[in-house]
Amino acid sequence: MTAVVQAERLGLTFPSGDGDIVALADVNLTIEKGEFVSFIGPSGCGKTTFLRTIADLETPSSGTLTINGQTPGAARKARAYGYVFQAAALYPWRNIEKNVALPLEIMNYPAAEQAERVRRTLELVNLTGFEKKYPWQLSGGMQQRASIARALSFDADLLLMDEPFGALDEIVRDHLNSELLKLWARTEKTICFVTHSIPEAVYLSTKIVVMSPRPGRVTDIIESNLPRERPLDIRETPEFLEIAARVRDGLRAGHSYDEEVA
Amino acid sequence: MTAVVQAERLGLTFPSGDGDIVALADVNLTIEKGEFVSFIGPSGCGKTTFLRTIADLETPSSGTLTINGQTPGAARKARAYGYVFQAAALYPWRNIEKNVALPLEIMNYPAAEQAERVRRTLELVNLTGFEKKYPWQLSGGMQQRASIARALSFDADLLLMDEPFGALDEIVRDHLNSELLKLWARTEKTICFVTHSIPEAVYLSTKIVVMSPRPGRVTDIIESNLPRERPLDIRETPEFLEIAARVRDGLRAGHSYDEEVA
Amino acid sequence: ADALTLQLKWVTQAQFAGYLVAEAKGFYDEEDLDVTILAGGPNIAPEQVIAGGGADIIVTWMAAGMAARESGVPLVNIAQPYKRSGLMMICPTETGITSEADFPGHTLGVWFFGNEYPFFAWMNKLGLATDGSEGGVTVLQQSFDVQPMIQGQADCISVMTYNEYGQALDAGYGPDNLTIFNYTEMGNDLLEDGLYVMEDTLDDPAKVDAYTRFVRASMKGWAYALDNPEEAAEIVVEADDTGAAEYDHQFYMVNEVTKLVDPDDAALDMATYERTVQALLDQGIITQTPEGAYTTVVTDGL
Amino acid sequence: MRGQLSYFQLYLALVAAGAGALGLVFSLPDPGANPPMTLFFAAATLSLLRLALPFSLWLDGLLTVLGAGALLAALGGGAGLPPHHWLALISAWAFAWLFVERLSGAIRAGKLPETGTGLVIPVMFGLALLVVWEVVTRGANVPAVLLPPPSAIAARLMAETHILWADFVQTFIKSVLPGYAIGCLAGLLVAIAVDRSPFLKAGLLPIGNFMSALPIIGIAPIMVMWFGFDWQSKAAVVVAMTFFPMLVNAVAGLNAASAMERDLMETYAASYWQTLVKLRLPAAGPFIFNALKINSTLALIGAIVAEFFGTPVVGMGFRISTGVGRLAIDLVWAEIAVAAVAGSAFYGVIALIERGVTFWHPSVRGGRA
Amino acid sequence: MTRILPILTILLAIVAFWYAAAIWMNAPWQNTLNTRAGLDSVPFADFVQQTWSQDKPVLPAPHQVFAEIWNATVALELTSRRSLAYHGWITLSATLLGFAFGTALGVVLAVAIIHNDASDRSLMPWIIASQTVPILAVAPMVVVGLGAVGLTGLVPKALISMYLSFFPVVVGMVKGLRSPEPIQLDLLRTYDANGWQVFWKLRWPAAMPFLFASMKVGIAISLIGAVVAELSNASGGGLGVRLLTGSYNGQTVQIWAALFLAAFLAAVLVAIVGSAERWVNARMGARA
Ligand SMILES: Nc1ncnc2c1ncn2[C@@H]1O[C@H](COP(=O)(O)OP(=O)(O)OP(=O)(O)O)[C@@H](O)[C@H]1O
Ligand SMILES: Nc1ncnc2c1ncn2[C@@H]1O[C@H](COP(=O)(O)OP(=O)(O)OP(=O)(O)O)[C@@H](O)[C@H]1O
Ligand SMILES: Cc1ncc(C[n+]2csc(CCO)c2C)c(N)n1
Ligand SMILES: [Mg+2]
Ligand SMILES: [Mg+2]
Repeated sequence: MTAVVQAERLGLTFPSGDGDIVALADVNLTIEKGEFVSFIGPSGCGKTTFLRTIADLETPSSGTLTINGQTPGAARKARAYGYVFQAAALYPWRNIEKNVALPLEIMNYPAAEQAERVRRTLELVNLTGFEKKYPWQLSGGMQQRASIARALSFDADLLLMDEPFGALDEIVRDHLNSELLKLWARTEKTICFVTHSIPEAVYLSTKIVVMSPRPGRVTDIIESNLPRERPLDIRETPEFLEIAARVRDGLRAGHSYDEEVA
Repeated sequence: MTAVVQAERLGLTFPSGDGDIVALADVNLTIEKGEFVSFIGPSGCGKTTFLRTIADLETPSSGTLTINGQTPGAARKARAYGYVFQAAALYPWRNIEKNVALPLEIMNYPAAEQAERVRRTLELVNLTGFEKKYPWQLSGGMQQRASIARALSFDADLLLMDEPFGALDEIVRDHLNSELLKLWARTEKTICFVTHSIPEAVYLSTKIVVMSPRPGRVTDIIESNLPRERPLDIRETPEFLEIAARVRDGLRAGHSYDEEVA
Repeated sequence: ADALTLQLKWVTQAQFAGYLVAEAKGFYDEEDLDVTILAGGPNIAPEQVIAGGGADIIVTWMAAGMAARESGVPLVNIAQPYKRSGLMMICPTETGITSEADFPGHTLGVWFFGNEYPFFAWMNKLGLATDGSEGGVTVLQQSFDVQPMIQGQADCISVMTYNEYGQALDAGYGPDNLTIFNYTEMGNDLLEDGLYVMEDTLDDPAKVDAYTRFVRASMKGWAYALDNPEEAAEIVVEADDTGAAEYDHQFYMVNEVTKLVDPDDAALDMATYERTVQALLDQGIITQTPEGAYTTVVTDGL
Repeated sequence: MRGQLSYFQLYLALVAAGAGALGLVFSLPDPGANPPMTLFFAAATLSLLRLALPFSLWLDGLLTVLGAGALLAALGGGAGLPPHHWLALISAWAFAWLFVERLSGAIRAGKLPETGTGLVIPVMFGLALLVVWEVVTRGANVPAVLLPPPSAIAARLMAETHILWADFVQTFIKSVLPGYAIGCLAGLLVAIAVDRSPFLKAGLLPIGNFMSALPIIGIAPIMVMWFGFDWQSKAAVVVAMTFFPMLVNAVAGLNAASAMERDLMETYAASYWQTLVKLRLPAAGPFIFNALKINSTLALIGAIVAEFFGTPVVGMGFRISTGVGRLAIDLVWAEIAVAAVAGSAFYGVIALIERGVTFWHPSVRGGRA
Repeated sequence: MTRILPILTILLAIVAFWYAAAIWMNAPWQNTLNTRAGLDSVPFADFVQQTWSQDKPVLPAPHQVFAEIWNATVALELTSRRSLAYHGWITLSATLLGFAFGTALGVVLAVAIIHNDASDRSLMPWIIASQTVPILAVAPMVVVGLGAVGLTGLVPKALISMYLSFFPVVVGMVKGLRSPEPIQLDLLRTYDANGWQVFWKLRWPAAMPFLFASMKVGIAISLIGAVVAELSNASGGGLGVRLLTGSYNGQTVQIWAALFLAAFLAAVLVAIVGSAERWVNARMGARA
């Protein structure tokens, strides 16, 4: 079976007037089908850029990248993935319902199925009752949930999620975390997930990729041996805390101002 | 001495075509000078709305609100506060340096002092070297840090911060948390701080306001008796964990779908 | 019936009373002609319209017609109902202009768009520079009304006896407070409204016949207008589909134009023709003596 | 099989070669009648080889030039074109189009540099238009007093440079530039005033709309009445003409700043003027430049049209109106050509400034404005 | 009431200023007339009255203009050729037809420009150049040219309106269609939306504010185009023709009446586009 994502010596540089910005350098990574991979690293280390490269929204400057054995472009055309952006990116002229229906319209789902899927995913993110509201009438977290619903509304095998739960409180986050895990367990999706929360990363993932900045490099890849079924209280087990500590160390190592931190 | 923020039976309703949205209802709260108050609550419960009302960006529908004994409008005109928005809201035609200098220009700081303050605050948020970049050239977290720098660049006695660290990784977050605490201890500022992280709220605050949604109400106000000097490892002490547990309970109580959560 | 399109030089007004009357009274129908009369305007060059095939016959001034002929539009004069020029230059006496000798240093309003040739021929004769240089006159492109004089923007303005002069009279000007230079009286007149067709159409006897009938009916129209000025004015007002023509003004105009037209003789007067051509040559408006620029076949056949 | 051509390009290639082949068939009875034309038809037919061989886009350019040359040479006689020569026009146009399609494709793919080659495309398009114009006017014997061929216009342009220059100074330098500056500035200032005061906004905007909708053509005689014959009245017409687009766009632009961007300024208790200068004007930039660009062409039209209503005997509008009356149509078109070049240059300068000033707007960031 | 009051105030100010200007601008000519008539020492009140009631004033007083409009519209049958309403209708129909053509052409060109590099590069400079061609110079030739092939009446006028009005639409729409943020485009890219979908679901709605701003300018310019075309062709009527003939006969009152009607028409048209804009905005969930 081919890997879902396969990066080899991947590099990406943004040209810029005053000195190029090396966003990714020498990234090697293999993601197998059904894995749940978290990306964690300091702000500006290239997590978003890596996800965007997988999604064929950026073109690598060097190295190779294949998705399901295809080029990223071919994978995109095959609608291989759903993407949750770091910013909600809702269209201001569409109400919430219509925003969630957007990918369904584009992929030509029948109207009845569109309505059903919109209802279901909005319920999943607890936005029932806000169908007719426009984005500016929602709070920041509600907008983010709408954008998650939009990415879940159609069934892509690969989910790329860029800090989807950043603006959510712990309870909703726990709720969505476990819903996401259920979804993952049920559907065998492959998920790439950017987060800043170490517990979240450990709780969700089968593999945690730690990145460090300038240039964006993968400094550690931690395989988690936690069982696939994860109740919320798994977060207090020693195995869990051990993995979390390892992630924290990797993260700290990549940071430029360790010394300063108390 | 008058309270810095004093809300009595405060209510705010957003009129909307299909049914009004009650964002705040019957909020009573007093914040004294030098307090560090965290607001926590499910997404959409009215935290942003409450901060905006303090900042005179929304007008209450009922009840009274005074800032330093004045109306919110007068306080705003007296430049009583600095505000960090939930979204970065950087101006695209200004580079990072110029964005941070914006309030200084408006408040007519001398050029030399502007430059010095910009340098200092950008260093504080670890953005040195990105002075000349434009907002769209920065990652999400970097934009958020720039907007924090902008609010810190001038010395307001009251800081209103709406999820300022939402898009930051744990290490940077720890760093900025302790820097913020230092700043607070040194300057006796009053800080209103919206967060979704219970540990963060407990670590930083002298008072934690727990809110619940629809309509947005204050369900619990927890005074923290932790010492003013807080090393990072205070987070493992039993006192800390006890307060955190109380916050979590308050939060859970306000949630509509407790039952569903595992 | 033979279809003919006549392009007028200007907006519908009594200047063209003969044609409008002939149409209204059915004189063209009597000659088995189906005539369409197109109004002109300040930006319509009849020479261009006929070159583009939009008209069969045009009314234009000879200077413009000859200039067009040299530019490659082979126009031929087939009849010349207007025997005299209606062009004048008037100067309020307070400008101090009482004779041609007083012109230097003054500003004179002139109509362009093909109407400027008589003026330049006149100045050429007087030896006055028109490029604004020392000792010459300053020329202004004048709007088609008497405002420049009333507002003192020009010292002298161009008028037609039958149109703008009437406006000046209405405005309270008259021979006692105006110095009037009449082109005809000065002997500086160039031939005005004549009928012109494209040269190649004259090879077709059927066309020539149609032209002849057209001119005959038109002259009948002119004669009728001379005898019945009130009715002619009414016909003009009726024919104007812009609704702008005023009866009083048109009545004044009918009376003035019939002084310039000889309804009994449509033929070109050779002496005036020669003088017109010479003036155009002198001034360099045309460079060669035109050959075959007029024909008498039509008027001979009346 | 179809190489790197898109279906659309392939279609163009087939039209080009097909028209050429058909032309060749019609030329065969007397191939020596017009050797360059026969040569072009043969070459166009041969371009079918692209189906089998790599075919450089420059060859398409060469074929265009060849076709245009053959056509222009064929016009020499002045007797119009034989029917089958029109096929050459179709073929050459298709080659031209194919050439620019492929060229811009190559530039986008980064195979050719933007600078230099980017300019070839509009020039090629313009030259193609001129050739078509020349061939149609002369080939179909269109009367020169209706539409002169470009060659005649060019000849006039060369012969009358001093007149054209004097007219240009009178119209563009004296009337257009001051009128444009005043009109745009006034539009912007009124927009700001209107925006500042709700009372003015409610009162002045509807009336302002009304006033500025006065057709300038009607204003021109009145301006001449008020400001005299010389350039002042023309500048006044330009002011009236440029005012409205600026007002409308600036009012829209001043509202373009987002709610949160404004809130930020509120939190600083920024004064009205600070908000204006630091937020609302920059955010209005794209709209203001929109108006500046529209006005750059309107201003010229306004000045020229105003000169139809009484002028000293100099100026582009004067020359155009008298030129039509004298049937000096080639001079008229020479004047129009000057106007087009001046107007395009004016627009180009504004567009360059726009790219510099509103560099941050997505429409500029993404490439061209 | 709160909407009418400001308008009324400004209107009153303008009318007052206008009356004052009428006295000032008509005074010299009135003096000449009075001197000529041997009237010296006319009382000021009477003199003012005189300047407001001249037959051919430099600046007609407001009541003269409105009396003329009244007489030429309400007081006449609609179909009379002396009726301003009749001429207004002629101009209006050419304006609307030309505006419809112009908007359609403008949108089509903008779409071509943003979707096709070759069109962008080759077309844009020439579209701009086309607008620097002085329309009044070309208008008569267009009218003559089309007349020669038998097209007269409404269509030539509408074509000239179109020629003027498509330009603001192209410029605005090119900007508007390019205004979506990169992330909004990226989103559709992740769905592998086709060009058509990107257009209808993103670019088109995002361009709406630009389209309406352009259409407001476009419809006003379209009216100018119709009037300009009418100036070239005095047969057939229309407000332009009224302006022209008024100008020949020195009928300033008639000119102003036609001008006001034209301006009124334009203002109404702009207002209609404005309400359409508000309606669309509301449907697109814009913040009140
Ligand atoms: N369009 C761009 N142009 C230039 N530089 C860019 C661009 N996008 C990103 N960068 C740079 O690339 C680097 C990596 O950015 P990226 O957005 O991938 O970071 P990230 O890991 O997602 O950070 P965060 O957690 O803050 O979202 C940063 O230094 C950023 O400044
Ligand atoms: N401008 C507005 N118009 C209408 N309703 C609004 C508006 N702004 C906010 N709301 C509503 O008010 C409620 C409170 O919103 P608010 O932004 O204060 O939430 P919040 O607590 O900040 O949430 P989050 O953590 O997701 O940012 C929400 O239900 C939202 O839909
Ligand atoms: C020689 C030549 N011919 C055609 C085009 C392309 N083009 C011109 S107009 C038009 C329709 C609207 O875009 C298109 C596609 C070109 N660039 N160059
Ligand atoms: Mg990111
Ligand atoms: Mg919020």
